[in-house]
Amino acid sequence: MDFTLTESQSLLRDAATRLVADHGDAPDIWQRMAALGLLGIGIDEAHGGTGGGFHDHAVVLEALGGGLVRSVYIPTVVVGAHLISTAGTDAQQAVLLPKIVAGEMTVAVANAESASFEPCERIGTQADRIAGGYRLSGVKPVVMGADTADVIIVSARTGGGPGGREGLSLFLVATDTAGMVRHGYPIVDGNGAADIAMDGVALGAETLLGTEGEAASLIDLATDRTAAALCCDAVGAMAALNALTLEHLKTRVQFGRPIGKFQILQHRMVDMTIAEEMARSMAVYGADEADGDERVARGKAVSAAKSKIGDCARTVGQGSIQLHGGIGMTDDYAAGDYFKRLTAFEMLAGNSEDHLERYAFLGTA
Amino acid sequence: MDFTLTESQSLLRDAATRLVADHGDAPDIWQRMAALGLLGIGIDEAHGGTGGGFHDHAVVLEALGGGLVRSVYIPTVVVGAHLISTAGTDAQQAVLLPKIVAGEMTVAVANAESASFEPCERIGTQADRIAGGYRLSGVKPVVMGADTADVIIVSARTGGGPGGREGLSLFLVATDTAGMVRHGYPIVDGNGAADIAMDGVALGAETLLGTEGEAASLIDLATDRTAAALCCDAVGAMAALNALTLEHLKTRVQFGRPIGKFQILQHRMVDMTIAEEMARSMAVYGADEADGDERVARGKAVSAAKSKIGDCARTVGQGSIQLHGGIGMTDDYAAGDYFKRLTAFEMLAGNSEDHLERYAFLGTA
Amino acid sequence: MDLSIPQELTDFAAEVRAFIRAELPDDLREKVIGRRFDILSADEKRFWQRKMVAKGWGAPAWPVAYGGTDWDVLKRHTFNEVVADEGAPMPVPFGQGMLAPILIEFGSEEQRQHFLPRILNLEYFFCQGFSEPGSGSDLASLKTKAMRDGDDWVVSGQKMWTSYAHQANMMFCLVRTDPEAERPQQGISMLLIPMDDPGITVRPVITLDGEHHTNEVFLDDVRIPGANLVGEVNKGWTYAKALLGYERTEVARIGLSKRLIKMVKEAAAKRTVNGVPLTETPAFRRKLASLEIELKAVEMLNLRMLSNVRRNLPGNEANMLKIKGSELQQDLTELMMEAQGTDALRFDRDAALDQNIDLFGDVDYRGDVTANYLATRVVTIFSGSNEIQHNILAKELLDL
Amino acid sequence: MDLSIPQELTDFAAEVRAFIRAELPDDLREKVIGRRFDILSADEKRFWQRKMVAKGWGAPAWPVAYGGTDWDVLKRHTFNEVVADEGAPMPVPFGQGMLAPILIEFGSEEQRQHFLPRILNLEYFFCQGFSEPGSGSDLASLKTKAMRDGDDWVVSGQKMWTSYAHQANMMFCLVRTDPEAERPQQGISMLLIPMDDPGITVRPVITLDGEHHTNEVFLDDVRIPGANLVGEVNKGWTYAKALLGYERTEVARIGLSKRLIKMVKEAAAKRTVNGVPLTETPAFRRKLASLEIELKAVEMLNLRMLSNVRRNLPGNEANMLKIKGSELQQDLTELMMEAQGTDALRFDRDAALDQNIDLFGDVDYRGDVTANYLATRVVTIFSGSNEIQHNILAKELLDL
Repeated sequence: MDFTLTESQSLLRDAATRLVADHGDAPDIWQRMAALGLLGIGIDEAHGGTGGGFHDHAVVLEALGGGLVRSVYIPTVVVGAHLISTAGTDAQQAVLLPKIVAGEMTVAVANAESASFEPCERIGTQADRIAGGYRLSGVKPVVMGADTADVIIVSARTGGGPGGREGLSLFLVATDTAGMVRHGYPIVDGNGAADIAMDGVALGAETLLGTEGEAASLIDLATDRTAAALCCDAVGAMAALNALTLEHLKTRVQFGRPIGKFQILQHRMVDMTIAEEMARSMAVYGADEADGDERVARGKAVSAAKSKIGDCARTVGQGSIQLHGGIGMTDDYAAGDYFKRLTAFEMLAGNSEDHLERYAFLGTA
Repeated sequence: MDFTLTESQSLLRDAATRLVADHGDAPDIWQRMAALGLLGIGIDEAHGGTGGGFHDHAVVLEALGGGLVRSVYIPTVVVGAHLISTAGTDAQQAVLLPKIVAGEMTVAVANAESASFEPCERIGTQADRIAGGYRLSGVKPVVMGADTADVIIVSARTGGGPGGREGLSLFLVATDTAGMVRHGYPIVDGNGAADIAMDGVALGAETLLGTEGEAASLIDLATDRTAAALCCDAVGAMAALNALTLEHLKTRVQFGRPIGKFQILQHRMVDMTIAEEMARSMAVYGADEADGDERVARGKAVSAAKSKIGDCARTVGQGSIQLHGGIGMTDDYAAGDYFKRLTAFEMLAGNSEDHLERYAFLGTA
Repeated sequence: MDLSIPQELTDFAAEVRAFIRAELPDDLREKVIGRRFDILSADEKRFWQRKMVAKGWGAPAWPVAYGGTDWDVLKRHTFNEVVADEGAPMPVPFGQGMLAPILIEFGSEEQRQHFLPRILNLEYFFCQGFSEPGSGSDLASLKTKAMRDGDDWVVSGQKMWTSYAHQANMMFCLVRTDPEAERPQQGISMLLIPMDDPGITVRPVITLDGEHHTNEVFLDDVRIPGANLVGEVNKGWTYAKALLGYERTEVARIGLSKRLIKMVKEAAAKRTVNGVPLTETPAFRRKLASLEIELKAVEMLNLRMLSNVRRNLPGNEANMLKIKGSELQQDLTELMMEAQGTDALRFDRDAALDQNIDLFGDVDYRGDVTANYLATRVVTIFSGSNEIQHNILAKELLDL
Repeated sequence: MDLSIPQELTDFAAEVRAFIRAELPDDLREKVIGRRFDILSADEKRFWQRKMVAKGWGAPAWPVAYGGTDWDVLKRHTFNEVVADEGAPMPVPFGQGMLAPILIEFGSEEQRQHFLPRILNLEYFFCQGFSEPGSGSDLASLKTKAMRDGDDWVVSGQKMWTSYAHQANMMFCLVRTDPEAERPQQGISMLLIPMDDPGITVRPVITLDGEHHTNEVFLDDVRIPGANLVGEVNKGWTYAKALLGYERTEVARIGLSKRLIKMVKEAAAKRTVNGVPLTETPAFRRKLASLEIELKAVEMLNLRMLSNVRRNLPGNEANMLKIKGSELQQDLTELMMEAQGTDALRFDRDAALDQNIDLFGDVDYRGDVTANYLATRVVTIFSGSNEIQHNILAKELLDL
């Protein structure tokens, strides 16, 4: 049992941190990530990737969160590429994965159909068989990265009844497919999302990802990987925000001394620091399980992490604005950007309450 | 709208406070309360009482809580006498009420049948009609004051099915009735309680209190009055405990100054003081509604009060032990006694969670 | 002890409610409800204020002689609660609630005659020049200086967090008039400054919600006639402290929280999770009940305070009400956000709302809830942060 | 990054568990589990300690040369966790965990030869004479004085919160040997004092749970041979600080919390509310899940710390673990109380349990949960209160 980074993870961290520090808000950050090989993490070397597991993603994600980088790393690399690698045909892998690695294609993953965190059983988007393929109809709101994605992995029912785990399938839908309607917008942290609507979109049979009707466990996997990845990003944001707040406490002078000399602010900063460390511990735990195959164990670990880190993010986010005072309320100061990122984190992929409930549902035994 | 005490309430408060200060732990405190007329509050003058409403009880209860007085004022005067006054026959009132006023008889009220806070619908104690009366069988755990009571008002089913509000009746059961088994013990705050068991206890028809089969609303009334009264007692205890803790902060010296000079302890003491004021506000609200007839409005007000004051009691109780440090952990110092009283408060007549749930059940519209 | 509400008060509340419903345009109401903080234009604010003046309700807390009312605190509280609950614009606080009482207590008769009527009808739209970049909680350290030049004052410096300076045409401003005073509090005066002076530059400060509520104000050799000094020179700190004591009875903002909780319920009633209405979902239902109870507790504390104020009893309840009232507003805006699920992630408010309704028909959410959550973080910071409120209570109430 | 648990460690945990189950008498186990704080008699403690010594597990953290083991921190952590989880008595901490490392690092060879074997087998049962009535958090202000008299020391003063002084036969004691020292920390020494000295009076202090865990100790001209001075004179503060640094890895008490959460689940499974099992009741189920997650978070933080310790990385995690671990214990004992409903009101523990079983047959509750809740309030107070832990973190970790 060893919590320290391997040598290659340390190198990865250094590279990602340097990239983010130098070019975190550059328009070509995605290409720079590709050039550094970051978009190949977890992808087989045969397809141009560099391999590696979730802990490698975690290192990159923490750097992205720490640098407030807006990207589609989670839907494209952590989730999309993983679904394609896990379930795709040889042809799908050979075509799509190299493009992802090269930064030439981004992917979104569209599962949820209401504004609430719900299990895959509730998916109602319909995929009817037609000659040579399928016809998709349904609506998916607030799909992360779907505003700019080239391909959206869409879940739909090819069979089975509402409420069941059977009959769910995944489709690789190019966003320029006729009939695919997207409405894109920024979410609170500046990342992009879109609502998508399909009313009888015709797809070829080759767009099916994985075995028809057996996508439920893939959808769970996508849910868990998204949540676990968000946790790592949030830890990066929390650490950076705590550093910023601590610096403020040491430099802001009121009543003739740095405000960090006031015990009440000291203790709050300590509590925020502890929250960061608790969050980091749980992010590691979630990341470690996110590669796992056992649905209940993985789901419990990820939901425990997402729930706990959501609470920690609230402690750090709200606390940092309070400790900053007025300056924390201004839009052109970074503390607010971190707070918004942590606010988005809490809402994305199920909030703390949702995951606490899911954890309890999966069993506290 | 006026929150100040009337002149007679002020006099009552002064008298009760003085009595408690001088004789709060005297063995004859009950007789002294009788002598002062406190046991006649809310009881009609025709039966020797002094009349008055719940706000008058509140004044006395706050003094009792503040002085850590162990008594059966709540089951006997606030609840028992009120039930007898409300539902008793002329004969029952004429016999029992003067004895209560005179301090010659104490009463307990036995409704709940599990260790949980449950509605009257779940009462299962059976009262079968027999010639000239009833035969009672059932068990009631942790009945406050039943260890020393002369009469226990026992709820039982004379009809109706399990889960219904119909068919519930109340009986005035003398504790020396053959077959009534009591096991008495102290609860955590030193007050007395008993488990009672009846296995075919024969009662005369004259023991029926109120109309046969129609006691549900009386049981609700007893529940609400008990909870509202406990709230007032708890506010008295909180105020006294806060005063004790504040005194400790001003006198205990560490690191060369009174510990009350440390900002972190100041703010915690402020939070405890605010909790006391919030609790006092809600206790007044609960008391004001406790005399009401409208079941839902009364239940919501009392449950809101009990839930909120339970949280406040936790803030004050746990906070005071922490601020006292080691001395707060010793059994012969009053802070611990107050903490135990507040701990008992939280468990008696439904805890904060129970009442939050009841409040939500009664409707947040 | 008598908690019943007099029939007269109930009737009065109904009268206020009916008036507002009859007179308040829908678009104003929607703006007030939607944005939490007043982002009405100056003209819209004047429009409504003059409606209220015409009704005799323009400045209820003022003496009748200046256009106020003879209502007691409970009646004023009732009025404010209905105004907030109905989504009517609250009066601009700076002139009416802060400066005017100072002028009434400490100003010259000439100042009262000149300023009060113009404050009442918002001809003078005041903003408050107190905070500076280096002087937030520690206000007494302010550096903006005013030098005597004949009868005039010449003011230079920088003010910060000057809410609505971009709408205001006047500012009451704390300035340092005696840098040599023994204690910093003793060298401060209060001046009334026209905002159209060429030496004044107002720079917008955009807050987390993306809105323009507040500003930096730069003063560069702004010349002010001596008649614009409030009260006596170097007594500004006394006035600033007095100012903070006015209308403390409304600090909990009960009416606003009542409106917020209604909005939460409406939003929650429209949403289902796993087929169960959000209002029946255990965790949400519990939080909602808990905040409703909290609101009741703050309200009862507020009413107890009003009862004490009417009887001139002392009390530090205002500091408690600031703490608990502001925390409650934050909790409610957070629960409102939670009630919207992932829809609350959207941040292009008006646009998203319109387009989504087109696209899906059945999407129904408020596009402003997250902005309001973010904006409401300020309520535990401004008007004396909650930490400062704790310090005051520790010192004044507990004598620690 | 490799969080997998080596098979060797899993096997070792199973071995420890099997040994305890085979050797630990039921009545000892029940006492440990029931009372939360160790109220075993001194003889019972000796009995179990000697069992462990015979097995080679008597003092795992000690060097092998003195009867310890070569286990790394992770293996020791695993061992401690199983011991706690199985309800086996933990070693008496004062001699083994606190004094012994001081003697090993700072003591004379003679002291090591004499004391360590006797500490190991509990022939010497040490208690800790640190706190005084006026010196709690501010330990350096202690007043108990030791005067030189030839080779001896003569000690007078009063110690407070001396846990198990009534069972101990030795005390390691901080005393003031130089009242003139520039800083109070510089005038303190550590002495080893036999408790059977006629100048020593032990007075019980009964705590909120009604139990006798701790004491006041009065020292009246107690004469101690010079050989009983630990290390150098006036260096006691250095040793006291070093002592607080030993075995900080176990401060979170993960094993204990794991046992507590099991007890909560067992109790909750037996109770129904309105016909619904308590474990399915939304509010309770949520709290239980929340504390289980909190336990996991504290455990992961603890394991991360162990990983760092093995690599000699720095860290203030011990202070964090003290704060979070103690809060968790309090939350768990509180939830345990809640799980018992009104049965937790009963406070005549053994009696109530027996008689109720006679009376009703189906009553099933633990009579000790409320006492444990009360007693557990101390864990955020002792060993450096959580406020002090925050101060340390603010200073040492955050440099505030």
